[in-house]
Amino acid sequence: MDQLFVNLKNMALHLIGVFAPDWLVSLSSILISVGAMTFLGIFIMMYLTLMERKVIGRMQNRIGPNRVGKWGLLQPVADAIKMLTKEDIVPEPADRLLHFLAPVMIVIPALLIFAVIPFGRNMTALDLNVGLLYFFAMSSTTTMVIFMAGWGSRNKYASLGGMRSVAQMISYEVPMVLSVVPVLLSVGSLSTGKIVEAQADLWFVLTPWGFFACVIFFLCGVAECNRSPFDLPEAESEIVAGFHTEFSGMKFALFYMAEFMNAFSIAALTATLFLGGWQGPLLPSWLWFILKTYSLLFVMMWFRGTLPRLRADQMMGLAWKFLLPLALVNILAAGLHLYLGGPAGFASALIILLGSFMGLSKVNRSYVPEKREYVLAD
Amino acid sequence: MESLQVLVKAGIYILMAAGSLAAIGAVFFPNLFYAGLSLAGVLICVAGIYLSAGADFLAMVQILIYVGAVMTLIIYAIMLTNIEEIKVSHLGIKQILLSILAVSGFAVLTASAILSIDWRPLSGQNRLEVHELGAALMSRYIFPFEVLGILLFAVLIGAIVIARKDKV
Amino acid sequence: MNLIPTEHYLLFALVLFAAGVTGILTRRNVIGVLISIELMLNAAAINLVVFSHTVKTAPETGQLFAFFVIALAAAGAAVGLAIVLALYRNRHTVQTDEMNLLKW
Amino acid sequence: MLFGMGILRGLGVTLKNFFASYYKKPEEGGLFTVEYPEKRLPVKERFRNFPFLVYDTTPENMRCVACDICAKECPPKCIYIVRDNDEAGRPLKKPAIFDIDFTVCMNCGICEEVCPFDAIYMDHEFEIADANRLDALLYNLPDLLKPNDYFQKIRPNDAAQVDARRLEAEEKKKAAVAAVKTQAAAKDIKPE
Repeated sequence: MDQLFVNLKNMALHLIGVFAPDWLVSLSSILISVGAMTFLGIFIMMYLTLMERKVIGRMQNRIGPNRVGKWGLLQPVADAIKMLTKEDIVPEPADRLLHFLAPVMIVIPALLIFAVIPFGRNMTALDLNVGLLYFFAMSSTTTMVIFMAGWGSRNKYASLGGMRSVAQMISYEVPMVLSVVPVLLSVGSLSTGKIVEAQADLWFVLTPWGFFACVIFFLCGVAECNRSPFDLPEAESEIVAGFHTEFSGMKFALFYMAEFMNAFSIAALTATLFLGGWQGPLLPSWLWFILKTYSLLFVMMWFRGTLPRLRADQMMGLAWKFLLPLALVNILAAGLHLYLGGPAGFASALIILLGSFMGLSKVNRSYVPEKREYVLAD
Repeated sequence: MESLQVLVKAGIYILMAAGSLAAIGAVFFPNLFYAGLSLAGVLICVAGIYLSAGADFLAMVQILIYVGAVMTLIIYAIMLTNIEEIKVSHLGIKQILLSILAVSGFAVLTASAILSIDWRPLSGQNRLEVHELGAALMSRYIFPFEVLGILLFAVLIGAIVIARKDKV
Repeated sequence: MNLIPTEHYLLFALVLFAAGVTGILTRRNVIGVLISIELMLNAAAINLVVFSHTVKTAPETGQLFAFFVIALAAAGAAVGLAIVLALYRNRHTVQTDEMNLLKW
Repeated sequence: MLFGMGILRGLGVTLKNFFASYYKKPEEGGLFTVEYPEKRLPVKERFRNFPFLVYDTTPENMRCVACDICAKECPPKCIYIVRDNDEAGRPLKKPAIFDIDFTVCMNCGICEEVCPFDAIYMDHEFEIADANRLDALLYNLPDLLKPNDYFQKIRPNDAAQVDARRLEAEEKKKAAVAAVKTQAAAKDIKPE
C-alpha cells in the first residue's frame, strides 16, 4: 500500500518496455512523472480554491459553495469554465509581449518546484542533492515575473502593486533561507529526501530551534506567496488587485493557479523540513504527506479567516527587525543544541531562543501613545 | 542509454544557442526592459550549462543570486530612471558597425587560440558533492570567503548611502 | 561530466563575452552598460567552471571561484545601480554621453 | 504580554467558530443559514408585497366598487381602473378593468389603508419574476382576484379583524334596515 504509486509506475514501465526500445522506456518514465506532477498541480489548484472557500465560510458561520455538485465539489469546474470563457482583455497601452509572457512564466517555477517535493517514500520526482537550494532558486524567479506583469500592463496600480510585492518577497526571502540553515546543520545535506529520512525518529519541529525555524519558515512562506496577513500588494481595498489587475480570463486563471501551487509547495516543504514529510507510524507514506500538507494549508486558510492585513511598514518591520534576527539566533541555538546534545543542549537552546524572542518582542513594541487626558472646556 | 545522452547533448547545444541569442538580444534590444529580460534568459541558460558541466550547486546559486536579486535590482533601476529616454539607447549605426568589427576581430583571434589547444579533460572526475564544496570553502578558501563577506557588507552600506534620497 | 568537448563551452563563453563587449561599446544607457558587464562576468564564470575539469588543481576550485565571481558581480551591480540612481537624481538623465562634466 | 498572544486568541475564536458551525445548533452560535429554495424562512404576517383584490365567495361579488380612491392615492400611480356599466349604459359598482403594474408598484400599502370597502390587501407572494418586463408583470383583474379565505390564510389576525368589522357593519346595517322597516311598518299602520 505504501509503495502503491511507485509500483503502478513500474508496472506501466514494464508494459511500455515490452514493445519499446530502452531509451524510450526511460523517457516515458520521465514523462509519467512529469504528467503526474502537472495533473497534480492542476488538480490541487482547483480543489484548494474550493477548500479555501468552504473553510473560510465555516469560520464565518456560513456554508460556502454547495450548489454546484454534491457538496460544491463541481464548483472548481464551474470556476474553471467561467475563467476560460471570460474575454481576455489586453489594455491598449500594454506591452503585448510582456502581458502575454507574464502569466506563462509565473506558472513555470510554480510547477518546477513540485519536482523536488518528496510526496512519499522514494516518490520524489527528482532527488537532487541540492534539492532545497533548487526550491529557493525557483521561488526567487517569481519576483522578476511579477515585475513583468506589473510593468507590462502599463497601469499605475499594477506597477505599484508589482513593486510592493517584489519588495515584500525579497525581504521575506532572507529570513526564509536563514531559517532553513538549522535543518541543514542537523541533516548535513540539502536533498529533501535525506532531510525526511533524518526525521525518522524525531521530527525537527519538536526541538526548540526546529519549532522556531518552522514558524519563521511558514510565516515567510505565507508572505512569499502574498497570502493572508501579508496580502497588501494585491489587496482589493489598497491597489485594486496588485500586479494582476489588467489580467482577465485565462491569464488570471494562470496567476490564480500559480498562487495556489506556491501555497501548496510552501506547505509541502514546511511539512518536509519540520514535520517529517512522509514519516508516520501506520498510514502509507504518501497519505501522511497529504495529511500534514493539508493541515498546514488549513492553517494558512485559518490565517486568512482571522488576521487583519498588515500595513506596509509593519510588514517590512516584521521581516527585517523580527524574523531575521530570530532566524540568526536560531542558527546559534541549533548549533549549540547539536554541539552539546542531550538535555543540556536542549535547555540552553530553549533559554537562548525564549530570551531572544522576549527581547525582540520588547524591541519591536510598536509605538503606542500613553493614555491621553482630555481637558474639557469649562 | 547512449541514445538518452544524445538527447542530453542536443539539449545542451540548444541551451547554448538560446543563450547566445538571448545575449545578442540583451545587447541590441532598444527597449531596456526587453534587454533586462533577455539577460535573465542568458542567466538561466548559463545555469543550464553549469548543470551540464556538473556544477549543480553553482547553477542553483546562479539562479538564486542573479535571477532573484540582480535582475530585480536592474529592473528597479530601469523603472526608477527616466523611461522616455529608453527609445534612444544606441549610438549611431556607424559606431555600432565599427565596434562589431573590432569585437569580431578579437573573437576570431581568441577562437583560433581555443581551437588550436588540445583540451584533454582529466579522467576520474566525479560530480562534486555539495558538502565537499562547503568543506573546501571553509578550509582551503576561508580567506577569500571572509574577504567576500566584508566586501558585501561594505557594498550593502555603500549602496544605501549613495542611493539615499535625503542628504541629511 | 565531459559530455561536451571543452572547446564548445569556451566558444559559448566567448560569444557571451563578445556580446558583452559590444554592448558596452554601443550602449548609450548606463543600465545597458551594466547589463553588458553582467554578461561578461558570466562568461568568465563559465570558463572557471569548465577549466576545473582540465587543469590539475583541487577539483572544487573552479566552482568556488565561479561562486565568488557571482557574488562579486551582484555586489558590483548593487553599487553600480545605486550610482545610477544618484546620478539620475542629480542629472535627470542616464545617457552615457551626457555625463561629461567631471566636476559634480 | 507576550508578543503573539493577541493573535493566538483571535485564531482561537475563529477555530472555535469553525468547529461550532458543524455541531452546534443555530441559537447557540451554530450555523444559521437557511438554504433558500429548499428551506424557507416563514414570512411575517405584516410582510407586504404586491396588492390583490379580495372577493368573498365567488369572483363575481368582489368587494371592489371601482371607487377609484386607491388609484388616486397610489404614489407611483400604478393602478388603472375603468368602471363597468350595464347594457343600458348606467354605471355599475364593479370595475371592468383593474390593472396594477407590478414593475411600478413599490409595495407601500397605501391602497390598503385608504380603501373604504376592504377590497384591496397586500399579498405575501414574492416569487413572481418573469422573463419579459413589459406585459408579464402588468396584472389585470382576473390575476388580482383572490378569495377571502386565502386572505385569512396569509394574514389571520388582520383578516379576523376585517371580518369582525364587516360582520358588525352587516349587523348594524341589518338593524338599521330592520329599524327602518319597523318605522315604515309603524307609519303605514297609522295612515290606513
